[in-house]
Amino acid sequence: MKIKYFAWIKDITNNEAEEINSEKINNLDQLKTFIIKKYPDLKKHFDKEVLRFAVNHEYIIENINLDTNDEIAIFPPVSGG
Amino acid sequence: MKIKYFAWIKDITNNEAEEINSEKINNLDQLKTFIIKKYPDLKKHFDKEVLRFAVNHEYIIENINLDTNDEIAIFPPVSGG
Amino acid sequence: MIKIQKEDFNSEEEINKIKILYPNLGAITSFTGYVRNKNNNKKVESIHLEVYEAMAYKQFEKIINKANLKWDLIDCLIIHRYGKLNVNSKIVLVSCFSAHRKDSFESCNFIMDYLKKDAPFWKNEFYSKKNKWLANSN
Amino acid sequence: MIKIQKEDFNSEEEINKIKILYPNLGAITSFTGYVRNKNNNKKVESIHLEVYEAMAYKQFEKIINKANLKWDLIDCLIIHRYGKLNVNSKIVLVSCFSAHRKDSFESCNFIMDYLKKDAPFWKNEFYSKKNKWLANSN
Repeated sequence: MKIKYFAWIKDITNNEAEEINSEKINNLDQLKTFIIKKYPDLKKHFDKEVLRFAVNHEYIIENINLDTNDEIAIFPPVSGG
Repeated sequence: MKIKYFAWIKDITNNEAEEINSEKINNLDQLKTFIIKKYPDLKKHFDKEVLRFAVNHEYIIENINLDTNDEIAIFPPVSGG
Repeated sequence: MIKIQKEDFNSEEEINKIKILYPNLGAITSFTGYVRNKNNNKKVESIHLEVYEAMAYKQFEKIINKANLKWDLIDCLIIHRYGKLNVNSKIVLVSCFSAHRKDSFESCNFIMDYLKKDAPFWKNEFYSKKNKWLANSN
Repeated sequence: MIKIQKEDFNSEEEINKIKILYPNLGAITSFTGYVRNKNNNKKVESIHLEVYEAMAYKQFEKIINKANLKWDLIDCLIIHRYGKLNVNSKIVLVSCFSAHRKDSFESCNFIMDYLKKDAPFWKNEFYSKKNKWLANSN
């Protein structure tokens, strides 16, 4: 699945997009666990619950199942307008 | 004093402005009485209280005193915007 | 800035002239009113807008002053046309300039409310064979 | 009509292109947001607006659909810029087109509320010596 990072999240991941596929990742919670392990500096932000998650361009709050074709985005609170 | 008429009031007075000066006209109520006498077709509109009055470009509801230099306007409800 | 005129206008140009004076400005809310091709189920061909010009300037100033007491406004622009206006023509533009969105939105709506009630303009609506003076319902 | 672009735009031209399609249209309310020269008491030199473009289109469509359920709208226009924007630059235009004023006013405000909450844009504000990512407070 394709993971995209925006705004200051990118400064932590040093990466604006990457492909992550693992048999251990079948849902959003498992993906979050994987990403925190890969980028420990993100943990405090996940814990503070300020980050937002989108799957295929829709905001997702609950722990939905993920498919290898999905595009998942992780980003801080928005500031458009 | 100068009297101005607007919109369909003009169609009744056949006049968009006129000078009216009389010793009998010292306040707005006396002016109204004078005008109704001059233009009897206006009476029903005065009676229905749909008309608005302005003295020197300010809306006036109460019976204020008038001066020979005043500009008094009589008009129907507005419809700008 | 208050303008009462027969001529059409370019909103972008009129607004930019004011905007460029204020680099601390973050929000502009604008309302534009147009002549519609129908009203009360009748086909409209044009309107004639009559104005009591000196009073209109005075009333617009009073309305803007009232808005300034209630909101943090940087500037206000009212352009109101009069004379013969065809369908699709602009009738009025009200733009409210402020640092933040809420002030510009609320004041623009407020000014339109008062303009509809107090601005001495009268619409004479022309249909194919007759015409009718209107009164604002709101 | 939804546009997400780097380029500046002329609001009058963009709005006229839509207006001219609808002779029954009587009311347009527009909100324009600009880059301010200061924010939180700091002197701003420019902002960099990052966008998640595909998601932004989808979210704008959803917001417009929600507005259409609540108000009688003839059309809606959203133009949102991204990239480097200097002080005084337009950031966003939201225009709501309707027969009557109330629908255009309320829907324009509603769309701006949702845009501020849900549209995936991020402002990176540049001062003379540093920069800071912002979050919308309202």
